[in-house]
Amino acid sequence: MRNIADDRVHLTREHAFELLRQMTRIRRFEEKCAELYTQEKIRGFLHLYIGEEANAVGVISTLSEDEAIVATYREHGHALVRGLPMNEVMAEMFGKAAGSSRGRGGSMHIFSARHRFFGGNAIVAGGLPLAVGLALADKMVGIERATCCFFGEGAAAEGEFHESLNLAALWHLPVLFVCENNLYAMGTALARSQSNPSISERAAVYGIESEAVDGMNVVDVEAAARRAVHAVRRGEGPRFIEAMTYRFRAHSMFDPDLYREKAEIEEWKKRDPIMLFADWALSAGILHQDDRQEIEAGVAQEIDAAVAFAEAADWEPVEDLVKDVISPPETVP
Amino acid sequence: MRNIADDRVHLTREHAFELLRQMTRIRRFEEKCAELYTQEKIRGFLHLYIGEEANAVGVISTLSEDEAIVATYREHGHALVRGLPMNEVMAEMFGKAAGSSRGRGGSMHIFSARHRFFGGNAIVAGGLPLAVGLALADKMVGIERATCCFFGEGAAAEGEFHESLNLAALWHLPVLFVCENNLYAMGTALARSQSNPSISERAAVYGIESEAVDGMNVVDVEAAARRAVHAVRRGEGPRFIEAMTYRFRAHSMFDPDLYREKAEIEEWKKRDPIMLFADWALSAGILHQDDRQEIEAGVAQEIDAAVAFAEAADWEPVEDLVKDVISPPETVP
Amino acid sequence: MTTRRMTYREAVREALRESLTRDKRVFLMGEDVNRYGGAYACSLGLPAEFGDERIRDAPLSESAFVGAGIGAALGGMRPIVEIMTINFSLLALDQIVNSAATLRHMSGGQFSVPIVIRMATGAGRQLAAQHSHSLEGWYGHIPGIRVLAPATVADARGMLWPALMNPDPVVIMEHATLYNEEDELPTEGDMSVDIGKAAKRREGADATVIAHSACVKKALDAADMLASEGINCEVIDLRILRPLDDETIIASVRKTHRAIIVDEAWRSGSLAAEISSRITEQAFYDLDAPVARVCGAEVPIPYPRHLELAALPQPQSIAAAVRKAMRR
Amino acid sequence: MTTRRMTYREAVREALRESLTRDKRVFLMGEDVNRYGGAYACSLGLPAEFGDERIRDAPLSESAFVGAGIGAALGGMRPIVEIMTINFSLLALDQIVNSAATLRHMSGGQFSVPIVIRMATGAGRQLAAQHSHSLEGWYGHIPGIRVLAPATVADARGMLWPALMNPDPVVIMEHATLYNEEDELPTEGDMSVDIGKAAKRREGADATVIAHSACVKKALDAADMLASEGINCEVIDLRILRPLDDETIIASVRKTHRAIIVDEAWRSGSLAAEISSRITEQAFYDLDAPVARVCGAEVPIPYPRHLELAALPQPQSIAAAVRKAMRR
Ligand SMILES: Cc1ncc(C[n+]2csc(CCOP(=O)(O)OP(=O)(O)O)c2C)c(N)n1
Ligand SMILES: Cc1ncc(C[n+]2csc(CCOP(=O)(O)OP(=O)(O)O)c2C)c(N)n1
Ligand SMILES: [Mg+2]
Ligand SMILES: [Mg+2]
Repeated sequence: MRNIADDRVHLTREHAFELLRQMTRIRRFEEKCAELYTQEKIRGFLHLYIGEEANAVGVISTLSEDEAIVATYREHGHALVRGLPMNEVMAEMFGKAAGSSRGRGGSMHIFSARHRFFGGNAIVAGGLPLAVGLALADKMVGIERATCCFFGEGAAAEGEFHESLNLAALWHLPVLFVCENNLYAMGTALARSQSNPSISERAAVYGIESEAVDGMNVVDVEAAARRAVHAVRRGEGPRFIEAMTYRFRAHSMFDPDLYREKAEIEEWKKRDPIMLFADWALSAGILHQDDRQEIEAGVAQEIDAAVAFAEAADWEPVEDLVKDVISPPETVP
Repeated sequence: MRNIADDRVHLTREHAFELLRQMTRIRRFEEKCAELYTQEKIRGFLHLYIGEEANAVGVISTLSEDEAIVATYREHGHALVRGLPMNEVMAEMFGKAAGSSRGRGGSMHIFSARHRFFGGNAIVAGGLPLAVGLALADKMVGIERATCCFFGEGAAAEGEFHESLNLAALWHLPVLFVCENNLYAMGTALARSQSNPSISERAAVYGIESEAVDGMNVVDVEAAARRAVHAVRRGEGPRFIEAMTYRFRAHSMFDPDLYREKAEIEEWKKRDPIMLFADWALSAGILHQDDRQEIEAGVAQEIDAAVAFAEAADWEPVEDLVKDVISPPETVP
Repeated sequence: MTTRRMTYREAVREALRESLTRDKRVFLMGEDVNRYGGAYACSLGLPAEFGDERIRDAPLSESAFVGAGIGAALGGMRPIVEIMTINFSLLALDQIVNSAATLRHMSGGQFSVPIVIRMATGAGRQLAAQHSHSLEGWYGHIPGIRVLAPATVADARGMLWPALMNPDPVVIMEHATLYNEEDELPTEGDMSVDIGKAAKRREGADATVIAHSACVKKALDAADMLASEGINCEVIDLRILRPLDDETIIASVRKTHRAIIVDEAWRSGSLAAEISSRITEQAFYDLDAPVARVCGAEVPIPYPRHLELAALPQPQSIAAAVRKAMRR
Repeated sequence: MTTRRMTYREAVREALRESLTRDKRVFLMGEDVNRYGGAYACSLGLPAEFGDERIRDAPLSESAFVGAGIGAALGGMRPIVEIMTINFSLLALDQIVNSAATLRHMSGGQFSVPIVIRMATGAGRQLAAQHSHSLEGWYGHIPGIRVLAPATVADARGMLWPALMNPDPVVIMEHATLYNEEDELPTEGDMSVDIGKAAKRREGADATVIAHSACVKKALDAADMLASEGINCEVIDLRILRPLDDETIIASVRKTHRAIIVDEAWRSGSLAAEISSRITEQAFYDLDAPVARVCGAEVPIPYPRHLELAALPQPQSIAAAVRKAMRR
């Protein structure tokens, strides 16, 4: 990973290329997943991140490889940016043994120990205490790094949000909280669920320095994350980012999306983070039309390979049903 | 009950007498309970309120009879001020069938349906959602009255605090939250448990008008409660009072009280709410020395009678062990 | 009698509508019950009829809105609280166990808590470990509450109103795989059902298969398979998980001398264990074979279809257990 | 071998001290573990030895600090999280069930969660309905965790270290009435005990009485009473509530042909039910009498002494159940 000791975002061609490439990977991957879902290759719940890509990309590009990530059921993007091979992620979506969780988890439970990617939590707000604990471990051992926790604005109503922020602030733990505020928790609009809709204001009351940022602008997100993560690493305690964003698709594949106006969605689509960034980078001369094509071609290839990999992969044998519930007997004292 | 349409506290002789009498009742009642505990007449947990009397008295004297109260395991004072007969409360402490909860509850679970006194909750923060629900019922039916919820500052760390305040504020419910901040949750000092020790500041972030008040000064408490309760009744949504107070005794009878300095306790005892108010009322000429004696004599008599009543009362027959677990069959459709 | 066809989901919706219409004190509260129409679309359309106050969207805060339902019940209302799924009910257990179930007794009988808590339950939809719990056995352990498990469209339609009229807290478990099931219901008349008795869903003389919720259909399928082999199973649908209807269960076992209990939950500590012990306690000398259990495998439910199927009771495994009890 | 007398509380404290000393990754976290010394004084004095970081007071927020313990375990530590009592563990069940117990499987075996969660449990101290739960059966239902119930001073002393070395989440239930119990322990040597096997606390040929935690002593008292009547009970202390040690239980029942299970929890859906069904499943043809249960009454525990005593198993009620099984 590149040097991240600096607070500013350096929009070199390389970096811009990478930002765009990562956002495009997520977008195309998920579009493919939606298609595979209708083909019943992917089952269960599937929560698409389309429209919110700037957040995972902006934030995770500031993290070093060993900085833990805790995410939600809407985590494919985070997993891909973190570096989990697309093959493994796709195989997981299929439920194959070659998947990142051996297929046991599926779309909502992508994990990778070697990437310190702690999933994949499908209980809203359930990941916050885990992130606090991971940071506590680092702090007790004296490792100076951040743990990054993603969650939605709906999670901010849960008791665990409150309890976790208090613990992190009280104990000055190195956690970067990233609230991806896409304005809806399933069908419930923010204003209908929280008396104070400013999540960052609410985080600040615990004494956590908090910032709201345009979650459709990958550069803004990265800049905010960079400031925050450096402060966290320096031992200044937790930081909080509220990224204002929007999901273009329904909550899940089961959701008929009846609770919001089509016009509202269209309005937000004008701020598509990929389009915005690509247009800007092109007009600023940092990237060229060729780059876009190169990215799209590369991503298409990667996705084709991932689908082929997942298709060809094996199912776990049914005899292994109760494997990995507890540790193997030889490891137990 | 007297007229409570006015925001100001009218310190007539009668009212001052009543404030002092109620505080004294609580104090002497609990001193007696401590004694009875060493005699093993009262068992289990016993949490004394000594030092905090101004809060129950100041707040509850602003409530009308049908305004619900939800309290904690440290609720003897609240029950007495609300008007539960001391006989019933004392019999409950003994576990006798004549007790306010037929003896089933004991010290931590004093209830009275006819006084709309909803206990007696021994799960920290467990009462807040109940208060929110009681207020919701009133609001849906269109009854303009407040529901008053007491809890400690320790409860403010629990998720239910957060969730309940959000609900109350979001739905503009007529709840008066009263946080009795006695600086300790068992042996844990506020500063060691909450990153932002100002509970009222934290309540305010939900959009709830909040006020911190000197909880050792019964007149201040009453004045704040009066303002708040009127606003709540007028339909302005919930209000929050943080009463700064102190418990003179240990957390419970099991607590060796090793976590705070004796000097700190002594310092606070100089601000004994009963002493402060009595001295002031005497020096202001509102009350006379005779009044104090009259109060003490009356209270002593009431307590003697209550102890005699509790002693003489019957135990529930053991055959009734599983009574009142579910409703009697004839009431079930 | 004329009938009409409806789904379990429609039956729940109609029951909600009936309750909201019959009693002004009734309201529905839960995550996404209003704008979204309910995670399983049970309340779709109801906001237009009953308004936002009575079809009340709650924030993600299971403990507080369940507790608020309890408080509202104490305050004279008849709340129906929907917890989206049993999985999230873990966050509300304190309120259910320590307040709802306990207040009557702890107050010496002064308070009733006439709340109804509905929740979707169970596995079978490839939702993996955190979204596939069957914790009915946990709820069945709590004194002070009644636990219902409608397995049929008629029960989904008919249990809600009596549950609301019951002065005690009632938990209704709706298995998520049942919402699309269809059946004929009468067009008119009182749809209410008895919420105290188990039901015999099939008569038989050779063995008693006891199941609830989504497993009833599997038990009936197993019975069909076995019938062709000359084994006639009686199938009991528990319907009420607490208090259990011992009478119906024991009477059947006394007749057939064999009992097989089917329960989707993890075997250890399941409701099936309770039923097995009761049969042993009350009908030991009538048994011709040990009471058997067909339960969920003891594994957080895995995502892939083949593993999920293997983790849950199936007609085949039920039939195998019956054959074993028959020494076939 | 020289011995010394110590209380169960001191045994817990010494086990904590040993663990903190042996492994730098170990820390204790919970409400009031530091300044207060632990609600049951188990960690009194430890802060002076190990400091505030490793004897860590947590705010009242059971879900977050249990979850933080799980996170810390994922992060390489060996946390001991103390939940003051099992009653408050209801607030942390989501983290225990949906994270601690599930992460290994859900991740395809990638993660271990080597956390130990200790909690005081049980009734018997007149603490009334909200402070007297015995939810061991609930914990015993969860795949992915191990549940221990030290009933003796030696087990209180010896279970912690192996629990910490176990890669899976371990829940240790310490019955609140046991802390003042005393016993002799060896002065030196490894105090660790096997956390896989039940223990025979008394040999007997006539009936097997199976108990755990505070009920073991009551079972032994009952056995003493019965011995004078010529009935010789074998008493099994379960010790490990999940996974259950079937072997020891079944071997004993095969020998005595009678089983009586004692469990302080509410009868319906108790752990006792699970044990009863297993005996029926595995030793049906060895039984000379139906498996019996002596359990807690199905009531939120009432405050008064006489009612609380009546609500819980007592030596008399255990003896009566044994006599009944013996047809005496
Ligand atoms: C505790 C809990 N309650 C309810 C749910 C069902 N549920 C899944 S996602 C979701 C909405 C969450 O919204 P938000 O936190 O804003 O995240 P987003 O889906 O918008 O990314 C709900 C209600 C759940 N998974 N967990
Ligand atoms: C959920 C829960 N956790 C822990 C406890 C144990 N406990 C009882 S009182 C108490 C301290 C509460 O402090 P605070 O809220 O400040 O009230 P205070 O006792 O000071 O009046 C604790 C930790 C409990 N009863 N409930
Ligand atoms: Mg959202
Ligand atoms: Mg306090």
